[in-house]
Amino acid sequence: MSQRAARLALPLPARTQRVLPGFGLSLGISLTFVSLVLLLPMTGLVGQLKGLSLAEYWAIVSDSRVVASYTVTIGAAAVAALANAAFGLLMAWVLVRYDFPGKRLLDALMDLPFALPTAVAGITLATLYAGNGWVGALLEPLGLQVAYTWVGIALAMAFTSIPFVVRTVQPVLEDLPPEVDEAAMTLGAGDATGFRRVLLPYLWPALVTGTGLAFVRSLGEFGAIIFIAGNAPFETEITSLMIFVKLQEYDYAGASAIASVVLAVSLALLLAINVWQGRFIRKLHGGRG
Amino acid sequence: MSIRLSDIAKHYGRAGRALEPVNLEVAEGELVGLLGPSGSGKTTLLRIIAGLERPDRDPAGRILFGDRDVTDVHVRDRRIGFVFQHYALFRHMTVFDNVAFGLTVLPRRERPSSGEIRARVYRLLEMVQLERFAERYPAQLSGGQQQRVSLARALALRPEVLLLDEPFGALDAKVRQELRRWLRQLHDELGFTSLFVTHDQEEALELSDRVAVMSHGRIEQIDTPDALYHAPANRFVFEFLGDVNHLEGEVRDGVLTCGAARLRTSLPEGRERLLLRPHEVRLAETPSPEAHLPATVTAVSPVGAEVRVELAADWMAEPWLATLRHADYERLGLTRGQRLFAVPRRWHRFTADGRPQPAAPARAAAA
Amino acid sequence: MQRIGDAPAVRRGLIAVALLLAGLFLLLPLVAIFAQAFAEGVAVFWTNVSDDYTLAAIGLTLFVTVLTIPICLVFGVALAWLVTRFDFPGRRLLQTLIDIPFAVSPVVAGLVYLLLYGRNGWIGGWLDAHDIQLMFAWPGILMVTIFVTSPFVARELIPLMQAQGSREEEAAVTLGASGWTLFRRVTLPNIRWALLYGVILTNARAVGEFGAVSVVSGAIRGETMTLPLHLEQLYQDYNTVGAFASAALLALLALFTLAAKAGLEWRTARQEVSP
Amino acid sequence: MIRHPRLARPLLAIALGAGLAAPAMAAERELLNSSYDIARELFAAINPEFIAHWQETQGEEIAIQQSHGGSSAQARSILQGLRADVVTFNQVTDVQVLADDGLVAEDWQQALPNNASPYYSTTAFLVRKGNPKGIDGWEDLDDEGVEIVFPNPKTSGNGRYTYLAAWGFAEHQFDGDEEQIQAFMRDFLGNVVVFDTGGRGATTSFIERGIGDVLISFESEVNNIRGEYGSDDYEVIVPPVSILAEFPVAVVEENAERNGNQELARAYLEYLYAEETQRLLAGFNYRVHDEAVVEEFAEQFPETELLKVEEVFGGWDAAMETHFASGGLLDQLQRR
Repeated sequence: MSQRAARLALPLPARTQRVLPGFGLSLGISLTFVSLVLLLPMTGLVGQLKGLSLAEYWAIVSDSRVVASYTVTIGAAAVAALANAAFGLLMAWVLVRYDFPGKRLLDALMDLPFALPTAVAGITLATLYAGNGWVGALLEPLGLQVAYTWVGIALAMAFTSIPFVVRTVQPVLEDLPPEVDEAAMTLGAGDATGFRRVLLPYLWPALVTGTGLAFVRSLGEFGAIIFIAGNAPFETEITSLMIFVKLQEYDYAGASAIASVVLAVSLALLLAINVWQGRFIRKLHGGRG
Repeated sequence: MSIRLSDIAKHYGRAGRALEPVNLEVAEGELVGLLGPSGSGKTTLLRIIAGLERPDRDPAGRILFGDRDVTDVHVRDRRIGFVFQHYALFRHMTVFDNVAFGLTVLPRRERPSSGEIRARVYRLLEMVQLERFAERYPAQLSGGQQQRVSLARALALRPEVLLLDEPFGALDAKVRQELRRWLRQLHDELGFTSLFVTHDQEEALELSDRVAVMSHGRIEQIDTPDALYHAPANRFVFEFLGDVNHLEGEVRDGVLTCGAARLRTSLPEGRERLLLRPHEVRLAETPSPEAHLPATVTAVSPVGAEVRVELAADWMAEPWLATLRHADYERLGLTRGQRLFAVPRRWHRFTADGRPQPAAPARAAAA
Repeated sequence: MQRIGDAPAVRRGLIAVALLLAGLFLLLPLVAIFAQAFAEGVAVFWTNVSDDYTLAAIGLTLFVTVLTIPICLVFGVALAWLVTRFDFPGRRLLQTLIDIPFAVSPVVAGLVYLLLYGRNGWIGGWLDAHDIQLMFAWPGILMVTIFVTSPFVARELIPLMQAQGSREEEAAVTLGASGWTLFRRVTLPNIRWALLYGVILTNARAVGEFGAVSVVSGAIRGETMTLPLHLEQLYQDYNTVGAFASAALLALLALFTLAAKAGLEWRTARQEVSP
Repeated sequence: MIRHPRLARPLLAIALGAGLAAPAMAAERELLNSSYDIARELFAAINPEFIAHWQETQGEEIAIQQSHGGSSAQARSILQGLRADVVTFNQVTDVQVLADDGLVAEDWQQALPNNASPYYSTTAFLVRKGNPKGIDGWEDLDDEGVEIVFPNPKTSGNGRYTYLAAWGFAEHQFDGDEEQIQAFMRDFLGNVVVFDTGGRGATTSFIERGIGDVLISFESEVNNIRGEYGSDDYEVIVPPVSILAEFPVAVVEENAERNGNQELARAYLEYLYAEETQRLLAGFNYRVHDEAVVEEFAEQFPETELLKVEEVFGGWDAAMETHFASGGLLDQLQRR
């Protein structure tokens, strides 16, 4: 699409003066890709849903076992995301603020869950945390069972989404000028107060974004969880498994219906994160935008 | 509260010394400026006083606030006010919350009631004339306003020592002027002891009771502005404060020669370096018998009380600057490109290690 | 310089907790993979790795990855350029749309492709009639891999390019640079490390994708089995050592990826220090 | 080592840097067998025999491709275009789905002997050494404190057989008293500690993770597991009453025709009934029909009353409808 054509195609505000080249090209590539790769396949989902009446749709997505799976999934994802918020904050803090031997290694290790295929993570966690695994053998006598319980699901979710919080908080913490700390200290704030009242608010947007992304990722995770979840109905069945079950029953419409719920929730969350972040940043950087 | 430093030194790893052992005394209620080029150690010194940096253990220097030895006291317990160059306001807090912060983090038993905090914050905001902006966020304020908030915040705990790190460095000239005057007023009114860092000599001289001129981690001289200008302790201070013209050449038979330039003097034989302030240079259309210093006018700036004229010549290492009264300027009818002669009224000399030698009036001017 | 939390006790405590947690949750699983893979000795490990099916799975995995990267690269750069350099209606929507793959469970991602391009889908029916097979063959695996990896490059580039602004490019335009030259000479040097990081993430995900690929693969041994699928089958076959041998290969690839990334970051940091 | 001419293709494509090279056609005819999850070793043993047999009788060199997965997932893949020539499943319903779609002949169960099921099995138990919980039959499985592992009936055919076997036993035991049957089933299902999605996952949970007191799976599978993990640690219990599990096979006519593999596919399936193949199958602990082989392996397979799905549940369609469909009896029994 030429730039001119693009101008004609979209009602553009007059103030937009495009100095830089490549609008048409990049718009063309982006739209083609987004339509073909992302949106077109989604029509398949919509197509399946069209075959359902509203009542049928409601019956599928509000089935008590499916609802129980939402509870399990959302609960475990929330726990995983919150655990990650604390863990990620600690890691980001330690990596940015302190120097110690092995720091580079620790830093590199943070990305492991993204680099490691989820299936590998799944079988490894199951092996480690089962009653006869290295860690499980230690926990079992304490009465703490991880594998095949709700805790295992949260653990697998937490593992696969570790980098989100660390990697969103880390750059913000790095860019925080030393004066912020110093100003707080000259005003008499102690470590805890200074962190809570001054530093944390700076990290807040990044922390919320990272936690939100970790949560969304956990909602959809399947590969890693399936090995460590007990898949007991009403207790340790995740929503992805319910979709999988529907597929096994050739019930594409049912699978699509449940998938649409997860998709809608995830997209809404992502959009909310984007919008919230925009608002927050606008507040801190004056009334612009 | 007075501040006393003895043998405060600082070095950073292998990078070298940032501060030679420094001794400094600031009297209670005094306003002292730390002036020097960048890298002279002035900010380091200020931060050490604040407790943001730790001085070297060897030599074991001490910092005393009044009679209280604060050398090993943590910054948060030193009870100083500190104003940062870039304000360092907490951008997620309103102006009110910023100013109130120090009060709200006090230990519970020392903390005033919220009503009292409110009253005190508003009093401070009134003082900095920002009471209308209490609910704004820092990003919604101009630079000058932000710096005023920062000052109010630093004063909220009623510190007896106020430290300011290039407080006006990031502001434009007009706002800077205004804030300077206002800071002086505030200082006189509240009577705290202030120490501020600047690289702007005009600011230092105008604002301070005394100025400490620093270079290479040392205090070269600490004195009143007047004394600094008129009785510089060494060449560095002389050169750092105000503009300086150089004339360097060989003296033989009572005549200093430098390229095409000649100056009759009574100095001993040998290499000499004379320094002249711009107002110590007179301009003439013809050379005098005592001085033959031909130069070309390269720029003329008639703005202000005096006219500033820039001169260039082959024999100058750097262009000279001369200031003359408007009357003289008009009489000479100066234009760019005009060739004329500079005549020293007086000049200054320093020994090889920088100690001043008596300034002497030039013969021409005396004649 | 003193900062919040610099007190030695606080510092040591936090570092210790961080190292302990990281060791427990990140390092230990990694060690476990290799421990399991070599549980019966190097020879058994090697037999498993050099098995024909394993080699074929490695081959397919690399093949798909090599094709995925340039496609995602072009898209990522185009999209980042579009949303950071121009203002147009629908910009925010477009930015949210590229997050779809993050929001969609991989199994669902595979499903939607299957529904569209499978024999019963409206495109798949036509393809089937023309004897073109996409699903259950490598093109299908490639397609879903592209789907799940598409946001990575753009996601890395957008914040950076937004922060950098377009001043430098505008300056270059005033100096007469245009099009490709502008991008290559002005933009690319500024974004190359982020770009590479995006590629590394894309690579990691492309190699490791399981859920989406498993739906469209057809699981034909030696033909449409990627390494993660192969691993799962071995695991299902009680060949724990074999499964963990494949897992170890993938983990090695992951470690290589991490090393490459750490190396990049180190270079970037060094560049910033001494320009 | 399995000889496979097309294995190296992707590697080669990269080596050539020809990223977009279209798949080169292999020189020889290929047959794709889509099979259930746990039959990998089985067909890895059968296929070379058949290839040799075909070479001998027809003088043609062929290759056989295997695709394995959950039987239902496999059927779904074929519906969506996986070009399998033959299916060798462990679920009659999964073949029926293909027949309903017209991919498989309507009368496929008549096309080959024994309902097109060349071998069969039943559901049996694997318990830990010494059978500490004293499990001898289904009646012991609803006892409190017995921990059971078997795959999810929702996702696994194996799991469905287990469920139906238990139900069949209960119906037998309680003389069709619906209330008692359901009470038994509820307790039985309540004792399940892990519902893995497939048979192999369940085995891993039981063996590698040490979970549960009893693993319920196909008789063939539990025997294989015992062989694999040591007869010292586990014992196989074949309950006196259990269910007949058929392993149906069929030609996917549409694909075979498209691939020009019709007679090859038929011959392949027929070969599964040949005496030498049946012996091979029995070696993998499957029960077979060939009389000579049955005699040979008589010791290995205890006499058991095998209930038929058709007889107890009125056929698979009815069983699926009543028990496994969404909101069916399984869902109701698991409701808390």
